[in-house]
Amino acid sequence: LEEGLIFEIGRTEVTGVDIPEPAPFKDRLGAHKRTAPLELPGLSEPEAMRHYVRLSRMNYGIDSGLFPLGSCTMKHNPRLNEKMARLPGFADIHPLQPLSTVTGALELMAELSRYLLELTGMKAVALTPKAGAHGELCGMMAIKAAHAARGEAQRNVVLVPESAHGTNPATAALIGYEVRSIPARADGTVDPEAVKAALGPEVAALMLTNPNTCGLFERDVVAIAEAVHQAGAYFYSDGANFNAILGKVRIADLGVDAMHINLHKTFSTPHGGGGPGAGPVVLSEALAPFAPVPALVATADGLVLVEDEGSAGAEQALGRMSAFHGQMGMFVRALSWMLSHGADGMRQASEDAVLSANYVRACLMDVMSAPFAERPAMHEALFDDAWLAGTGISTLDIAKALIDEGYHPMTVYFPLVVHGAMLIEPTESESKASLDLFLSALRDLAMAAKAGDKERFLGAPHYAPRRRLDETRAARAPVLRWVRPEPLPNAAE
Amino acid sequence: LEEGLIFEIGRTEVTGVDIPEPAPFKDRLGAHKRTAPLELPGLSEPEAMRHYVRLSRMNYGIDSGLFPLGSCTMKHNPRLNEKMARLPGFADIHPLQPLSTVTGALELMAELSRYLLELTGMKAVALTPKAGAHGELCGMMAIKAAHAARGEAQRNVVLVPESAHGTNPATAALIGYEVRSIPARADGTVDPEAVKAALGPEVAALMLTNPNTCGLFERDVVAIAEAVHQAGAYFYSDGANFNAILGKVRIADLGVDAMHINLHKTFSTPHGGGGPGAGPVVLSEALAPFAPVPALVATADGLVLVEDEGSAGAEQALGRMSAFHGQMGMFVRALSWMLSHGADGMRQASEDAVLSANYVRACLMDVMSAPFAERPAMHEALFDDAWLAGTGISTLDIAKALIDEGYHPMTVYFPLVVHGAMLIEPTESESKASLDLFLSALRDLAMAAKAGDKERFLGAPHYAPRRRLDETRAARAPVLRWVRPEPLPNAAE
Amino acid sequence: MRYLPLTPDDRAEMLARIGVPSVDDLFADIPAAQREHELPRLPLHKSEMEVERALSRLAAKNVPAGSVPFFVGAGAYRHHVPASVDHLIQRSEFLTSYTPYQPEIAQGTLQYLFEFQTQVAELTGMEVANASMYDGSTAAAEAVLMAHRVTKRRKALLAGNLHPHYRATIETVSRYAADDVVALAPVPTGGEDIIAAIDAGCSCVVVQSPDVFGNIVDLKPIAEAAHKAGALLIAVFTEAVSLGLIEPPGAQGADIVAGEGQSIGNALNFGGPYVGLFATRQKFVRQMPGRLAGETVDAEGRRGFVLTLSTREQHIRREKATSNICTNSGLCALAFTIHMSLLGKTGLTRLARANHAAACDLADRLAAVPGASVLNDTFFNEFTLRVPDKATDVVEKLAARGILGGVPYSRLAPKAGLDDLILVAATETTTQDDRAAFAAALKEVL
Amino acid sequence: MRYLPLTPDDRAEMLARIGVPSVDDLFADIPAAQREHELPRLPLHKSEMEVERALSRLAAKNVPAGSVPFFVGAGAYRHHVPASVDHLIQRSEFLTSYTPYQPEIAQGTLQYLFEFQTQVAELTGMEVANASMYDGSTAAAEAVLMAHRVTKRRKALLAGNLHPHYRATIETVSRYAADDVVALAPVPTGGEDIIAAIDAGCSCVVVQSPDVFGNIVDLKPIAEAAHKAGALLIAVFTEAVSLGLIEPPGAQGADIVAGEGQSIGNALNFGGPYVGLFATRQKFVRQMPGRLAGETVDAEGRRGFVLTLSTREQHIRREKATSNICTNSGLCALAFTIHMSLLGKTGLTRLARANHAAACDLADRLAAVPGASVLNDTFFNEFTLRVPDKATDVVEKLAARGILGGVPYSRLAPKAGLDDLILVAATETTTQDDRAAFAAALKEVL
Repeated sequence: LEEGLIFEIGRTEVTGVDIPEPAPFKDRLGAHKRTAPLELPGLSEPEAMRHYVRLSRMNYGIDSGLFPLGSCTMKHNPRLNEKMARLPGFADIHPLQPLSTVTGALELMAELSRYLLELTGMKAVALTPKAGAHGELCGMMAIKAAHAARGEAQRNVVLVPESAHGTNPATAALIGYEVRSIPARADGTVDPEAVKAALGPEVAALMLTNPNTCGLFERDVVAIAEAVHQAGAYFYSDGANFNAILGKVRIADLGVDAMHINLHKTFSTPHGGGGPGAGPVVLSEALAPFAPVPALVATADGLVLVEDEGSAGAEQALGRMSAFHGQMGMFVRALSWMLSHGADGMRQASEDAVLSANYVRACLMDVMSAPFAERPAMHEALFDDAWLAGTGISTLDIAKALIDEGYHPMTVYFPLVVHGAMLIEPTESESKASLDLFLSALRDLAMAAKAGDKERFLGAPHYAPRRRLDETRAARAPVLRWVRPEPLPNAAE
Repeated sequence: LEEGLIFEIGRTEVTGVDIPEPAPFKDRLGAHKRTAPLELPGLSEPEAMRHYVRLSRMNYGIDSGLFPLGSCTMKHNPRLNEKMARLPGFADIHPLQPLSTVTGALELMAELSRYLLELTGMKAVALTPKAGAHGELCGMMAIKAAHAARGEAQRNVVLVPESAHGTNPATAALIGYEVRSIPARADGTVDPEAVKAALGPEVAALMLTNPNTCGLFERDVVAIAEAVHQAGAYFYSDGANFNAILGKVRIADLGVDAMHINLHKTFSTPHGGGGPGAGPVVLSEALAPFAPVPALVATADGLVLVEDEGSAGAEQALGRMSAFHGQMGMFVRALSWMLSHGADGMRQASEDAVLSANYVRACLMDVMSAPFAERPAMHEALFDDAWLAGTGISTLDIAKALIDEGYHPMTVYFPLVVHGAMLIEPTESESKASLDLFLSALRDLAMAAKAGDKERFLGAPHYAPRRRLDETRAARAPVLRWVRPEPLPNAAE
Repeated sequence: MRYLPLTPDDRAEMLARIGVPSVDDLFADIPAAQREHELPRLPLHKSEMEVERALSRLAAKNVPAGSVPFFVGAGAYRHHVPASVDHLIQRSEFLTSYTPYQPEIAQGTLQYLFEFQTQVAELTGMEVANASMYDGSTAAAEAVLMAHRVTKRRKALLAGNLHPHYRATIETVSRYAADDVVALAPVPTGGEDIIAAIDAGCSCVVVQSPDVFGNIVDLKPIAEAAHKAGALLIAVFTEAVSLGLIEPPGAQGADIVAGEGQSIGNALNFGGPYVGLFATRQKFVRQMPGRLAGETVDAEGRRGFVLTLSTREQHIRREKATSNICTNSGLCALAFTIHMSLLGKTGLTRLARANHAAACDLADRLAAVPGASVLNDTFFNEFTLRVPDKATDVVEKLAARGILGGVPYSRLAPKAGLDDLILVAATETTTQDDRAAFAAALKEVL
Repeated sequence: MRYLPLTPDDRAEMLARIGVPSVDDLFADIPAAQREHELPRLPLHKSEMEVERALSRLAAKNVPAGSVPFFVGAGAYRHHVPASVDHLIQRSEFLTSYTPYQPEIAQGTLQYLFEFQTQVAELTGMEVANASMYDGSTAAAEAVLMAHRVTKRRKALLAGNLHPHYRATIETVSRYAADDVVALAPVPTGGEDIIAAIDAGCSCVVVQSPDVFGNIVDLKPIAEAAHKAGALLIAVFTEAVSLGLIEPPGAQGADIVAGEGQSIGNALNFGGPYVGLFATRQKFVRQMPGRLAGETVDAEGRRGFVLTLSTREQHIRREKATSNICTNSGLCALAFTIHMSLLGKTGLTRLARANHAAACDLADRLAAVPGASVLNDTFFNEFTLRVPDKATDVVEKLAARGILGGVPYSRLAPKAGLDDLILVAATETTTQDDRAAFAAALKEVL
């Protein structure tokens, strides 16, 4: 059974919501009553339930199986956290109701901040950014504000390693920085000498992902940070891979000035098919004064939420990132995860994540090719497509064939610095038995690929809700919404 | 990917629940400490989540599609009801906490009773029975108690029509009644003359399902009831098919003395793969005094829960059906459904259910054979297998082939009075579009069967999580639990 | 109405297809004199928001266990249920499915029932278990009926310390089935001599452990005596968690075990729905009531599960069935089996230990209150407190102080003449503060 | 730890396979001087029950909207969300999935996003919409950036009655991107003359309707003036439900619509997560930020959906991307689209009517309170109340009486010198009793 679109199965005269009709009244809409058509189909509740249940069954989630998407940290999402986020005391409070009626919410934000600061060793945290890229934007604005405050507004260049997430250069460019790329050295990490060579009075910051997107810890990070600081620039660290080092190193000790933290990665708020996330930014002493509003300030009278730029406690604030206080729903979930794990569990989690990634790499080294394997991997295992040479099978084909084995594919073609990259991040949530099953499926595929069983790969996936989809066609003449088909001219019936 | 048993994937040393270790203490277990082995495997939470999500995906529910299981009334289960049943004020109260702390619960039970009595016109309701069959038991005990109180304990026969649900004779037999079968007349209903002929001083009651299992309303029910009463017996009505007549007739007006109401059918508490259900019994004036304890009694001081047989308000009580007050969780859901529908919605629901069943029958009459079709169907449409004669395809094969079309099969081989019966109950929850899709699938199958496409049927289902299962093997040497396999003798590794 | 998909146009089209002018024609078989032409005298349909408001108002009149120090047990126990359990049982494919009559598309239900049966057998130390009963009390009543079938005798001997409501449930069905029941008098301090009452007419001896007063009972000698007399031992429990720490009935010679499984995975729900656990020996399996999931293979030889031995059941055997049961407690069994899978041996043992520790601490605190005494030598998470006043008054006074302090035994058995006993339970959900508050309040009250 | 499946034995085996003696060896690249050998100075792991207790304690310190008469709006609105919505978004396959990069196993997400895009386009009266933004305010800021790209100008003109937080969000990003912003002064009674401020340097005019004071704005003349000057009209709304009753911006000439979708399907959540709605004209689609789901076919010719036009996005174009956005509000968009599917045209219109009726009734009641006046000629479900005292004091006094009576405008814009205005909202969730209680309390307070 194929599932139609709501526009095909619903009707505008149907509704799945009962709403009592108000007593007659005089409206205050003036001349502004809607006259435009409103072609919104309705579904009765049973129809809606079935439609979305069926759609869900065409999806794959962590609860369906291993989700080894490198750089995305798809870990278990505890349902306790969902339950906590739905407590009326968190879900049913308004961002603008009197602060005296939300003291528990402020305490929760303060407690979350305390945990983030303890885990990073940083000085301040801005909770409001709504996702990782938004956090980057916030951190880079803080850097720009700090330079401006120091009278160094001329600094207009940001250094970004080749292997960086695309958000890094996009963020820097968004606020007018020129992006200068830093090549990686042969072992997959950034050469401090290359950074030094690129630094100068025009450089505002270095943006570095650490552990980097090749799954390696930037072992010269301290030297790099020193060089950056010596040149009068700031060190922005992309925290997307924080899961590898949680409780193992405090990033403040590495010389980081700003780092965003993806609560939806490291702290397990669910990805929900693409969001919502949350991207709090931790800041060093140098950048702390520039945190945006609203900001939570501890005073003698308790916690105060400073909502306005320029007012006491926010004299140098960089401005406002969004309308309200940030992703409260995610804060609750993340804190719930942190309290559940505790200091011991969080450290264990990162150790298990790293252990699992290294195990994956160790078990596949003989059948696939792993660049930079002379160094321990962090939380993800990187492979390239050298081992596929001559088979006529590509990284993408491997990914699609993995779907037929019942798995979500790994990240492919990222990082760009490696040819035909396959990036596998198992996270700490998998049992050894689950890893072994996955590894055996992947080994089996690798053997089959080398043995030249091309049909298994080129036509994959065979067993998914859809065969391979034509992305080119979608992009060439984009169909981005449903439009009622023209009735056939002879459609008498 | 096949999903193993928890005994295969779990390990006794693993647990998915953190429990703080208590401070050292002196135990009071005496000599009773457990020494027996306890081979219960544990799963970490991520493993458990995945195991049960995967199991669920091998199931079919109403939310997956049409569930036309005749006699089972698989209608939409509103999620509001689930939410209401989980309010701490209902889910987190104990049956034995002081009554002063559960006045809202008692009010809810009283309100549910009021609705049930208004809808049936009966005098009293016993809420405690835990399912339909349990309600039958309760009702038949009340009848036995009433006869005993009248000094007519000699009445030891219960009349049951051939087409009755199996629970009817089983219930009667359980409390020592001899079951005497009443044949149906040619039009599928019970002949009042046959009942009269079978009545006598030894007859305690007639148990009649109405609408009956052929999907017909017993149009002579009033005459039958009169005959039963005239013979000094009681009239028990099986309420399994109450959905057809909700708001259309008050069963008290038909002369019913007792009827159980499956809250999980008519009032939509979810079936949950086989339960829990709830089977309150409504009683006529004659039987009301014999309701079991605990019973809710309205007094001048408010609602009183009479918990003890023989005490004021329960002098003639038939006894106790179970430890506590009944299926509170189901009461909340059922009342929520009733309040949502209201008088108008409930009546509309039964009209739509009946309309849909008649529509199904009308649309299939030309390709399948429908016995008793000269009368309007009630909420289900009955077919037999005459139309399959000579095809080599059976009712069961049709059912299994329907699975391949994405549907749950109808009830098959019930009622027993019709050969190769197929009983389709669409309920009021289906849209016309959904019915039409189903009908076209079934018509298509009917054509294919007549065209002799045997492979499509005999091998079905082809596209389910399992092909046809060997039930004979299961029954011959029952394997009812997992047992750890003996290790292979040479299993050095 | 939000739950009804048909529109007036749809209805008109369908009537036309059927060939009748109005929907009333479809109800023509209901005698005209009885047919209702008016709506029931009940309110009209309400919006979701209105229903939620109405029911929330009722819920708010109750005192939830989690909102106060809470020590009520006597057959139902408040435990912490992991959030994942409730999430999983609400999966549409579990919640909205039916009894797995079509096994090919019900393997989810069938496999978890098979896992459940194995867990129950293992927990109770028995060979086989069924796929659940309504609750513990009805399971006990079914156990008695089964013992009658197995032994072809019709007299049940009930221990005096069996939960009075279980006793009443057994007595009720026995009375109407014209079977005999002999019930002994309660002995709150334990150690009742049931063996002396066993005779050759008994089909079974029904003993609860921990008993209603909390005493742990040595079942072995009772089993031996029963077997010598040709009777079965039916072991009953109301607190499944206890089996994590105490010797299971299967290891002590029980022939049938009937217990309440609510403790694992299920909320208090004011008494229902709960889940009856039922286990027995392999040799009695064809006399067992209730559904059974069994292993088999499909047409391709893959392992699969089906409902089996249904020839015992009412829908096949009608008046010759072993029981009239049709509905079970599938979803509650699912909650049980998920929670138990999360616990495993390690977790269950720890959970049981946390319960026992809490109860021991509470017993010590309450025993230290002047006027109060704890009667038990042994107990698991519940014990009996003797108070100098009427237990019902004490419990009410405690409730007025915001403490739900247990169940007066006299509420369960008003005619037993035991008016000064309170059954007091403590689980892992009671905190030290809760227990201290109870002791302090008891001191004030006595 | 309940969330970590590896056992000590597993870890030892895995280390052996890797060939290192201890897990610390895997962290060898972290400089020894910086590596942490101690645990963070935070509490150890806690049981689920303990975490639940700790967080419930915090939650209990807040006053939930549902527990009091509640009239707070100003950009976030309390509506009733059907229980089925929250149930469905918690389906594992939705909740625990990722951005649909592998479309063959993400058709569920992609199809609902396609449906969502269509609904948003239809609701706003625009041609195309994206798959959601973080929230309304960031959507508005992205709209300004997009207008700069389309017009190749860099000056935005903001209406004075734009929500001050939206204004601040736009100003912040503009400041760092070195773009110009001209913001007019607020005119609480509406009718501000923004047309006069439009000049040939403007890339866009940003106008909110209903505006922050609740006034409904006639966008048509503004659109005409903007277009004449070569600028785009960006229409902003914070209450999506209003579009069920009032003329949508698309029908009035808007080029980009940026709005908050929280009202439909999403809880208040103390400000987040919400869902930004973003719609525009077909011709601007390649300048649009954010994800897009598009229709295509699979290898067998069946209809399917994919993320498309990703060449605009950062993961492909890096510093040349149209936006740095990566995460969207997928799950909130799902909640929106489910709720909207349930409503349909009929339900949305009724819902909007119920809101408007409640607000009209409230406005009449409050206007009748001596000393108070309602400023608006037109409004939807929110209006502005002028009080004789400081608005912040009045709101605090109302809160002390258990009424959450709205938002002082001065809280949003402390420097605007408008200290006597309260923004008051009423939705379908306010009852007549609530509204009467508000009026009575206001009378006491003034």
